[in-house]
Amino acid sequence: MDVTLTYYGKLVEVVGKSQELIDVQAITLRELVLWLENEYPDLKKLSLKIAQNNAIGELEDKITSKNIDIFPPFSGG
Amino acid sequence: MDVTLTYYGKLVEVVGKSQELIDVQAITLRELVLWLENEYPDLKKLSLKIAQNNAIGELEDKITSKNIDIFPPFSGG
Amino acid sequence: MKKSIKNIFVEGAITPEKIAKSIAAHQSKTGIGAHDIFLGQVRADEIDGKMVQAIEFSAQKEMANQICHDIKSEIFDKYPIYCMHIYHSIGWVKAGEICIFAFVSAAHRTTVFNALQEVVNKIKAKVPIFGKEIFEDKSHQWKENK
Amino acid sequence: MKKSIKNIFVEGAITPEKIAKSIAAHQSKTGIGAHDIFLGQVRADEIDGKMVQAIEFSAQKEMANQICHDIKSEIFDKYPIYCMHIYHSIGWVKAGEICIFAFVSAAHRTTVFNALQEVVNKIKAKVPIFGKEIFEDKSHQWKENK
Repeated sequence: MDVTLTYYGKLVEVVGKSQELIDVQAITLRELVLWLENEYPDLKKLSLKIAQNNAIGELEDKITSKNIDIFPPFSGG
Repeated sequence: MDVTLTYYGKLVEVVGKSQELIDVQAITLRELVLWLENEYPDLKKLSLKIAQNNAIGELEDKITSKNIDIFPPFSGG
Repeated sequence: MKKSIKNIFVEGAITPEKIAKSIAAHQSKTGIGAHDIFLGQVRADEIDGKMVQAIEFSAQKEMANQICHDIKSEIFDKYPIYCMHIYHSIGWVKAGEICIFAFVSAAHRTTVFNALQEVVNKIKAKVPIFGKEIFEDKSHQWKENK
Repeated sequence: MKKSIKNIFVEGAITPEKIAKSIAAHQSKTGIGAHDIFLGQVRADEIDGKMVQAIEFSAQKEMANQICHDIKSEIFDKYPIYCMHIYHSIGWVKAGEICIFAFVSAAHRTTVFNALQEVVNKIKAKVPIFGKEIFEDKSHQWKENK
């Protein structure tokens, strides 16, 4: 399945892009985080939040959406 | 000593006047309250606050000012 | 903090425009990160089948200003705030209009939340202001804070 | 309470005039006795000798609006409030300008004090908004809520 990853805030600078398309099999968010940390080692220092369908997911969740948001810590308000 | 009593809020209606001049000897606020409750029995139902020099007094305080404010419960805000 | 005793009283309702002006006046104070504003609005309460149409406020103004000045001093001593303002209506305020405006500004939100609550509770408890609730048929009753 | 998901975002700073209009819009709701308003203002913090000149906010807007909608539902379920509004800036907001406006109205003050604090804490913790602090020399760092 082709999944679009969208990076937000400082992650755009850390990763060097705001979006990318990856091809994943049925994996969990935990596996996605491991893939991200392998691909972009600087992400290990940040506490990432992963969302699909406009809701923050748990690491155990399977990826079900074709659009995944990768967030650094929030800083609104 | 001549002392001016000023009544506020609903007390003006209960007492039927907004000010009066009374002649008191060196008395405490407690004695003043007793005088008021004797003069205007309807005041007994209200929890009065007495102020002199722009500060709420204790019942033990002596009257030192020529102007005494008699308040019903506050209802600002 | 200013040492002079300010007049908290505004004749009639406090307008949204006055509140906007007060907010705008703080934009030059760039250490402020959080404002908390409390507004009291006259409720059209129904009491024994009659609706409150307005509240007529009276006060011992000199003492009220003095007590508000003292409350400000206490709050400035206790919390690291930049600014604080208190305004209260005197005279007639119709249902739906604003009769009290209390405003606290600081670097951080927890400071303003705690300080403003304390300010408003102290105003209700300590400031000699009296509200007369006027009904539509011109009868009235005297308000009491709970 | 409205069921549709509202857009919380305002391009640039939130103006005092917008706040005044929002306050004025509540004067017809005569069951309201208390409003509590929180405003966040951009601080000119000094970090390593450089002054913050502005914050540039970005967001996952669709999710931010959904989460704010959910926060509103939770607050309406928990507290007897009449109204609640949340606005947040997107894009550039200069130091001294307002970037968040949260507004809760109810019959009584304790309700609005408790509800507003919970709203603001939830916004800070749960809404995907990101602030980039821009210094006078155009360098930047990413803001983190504490």
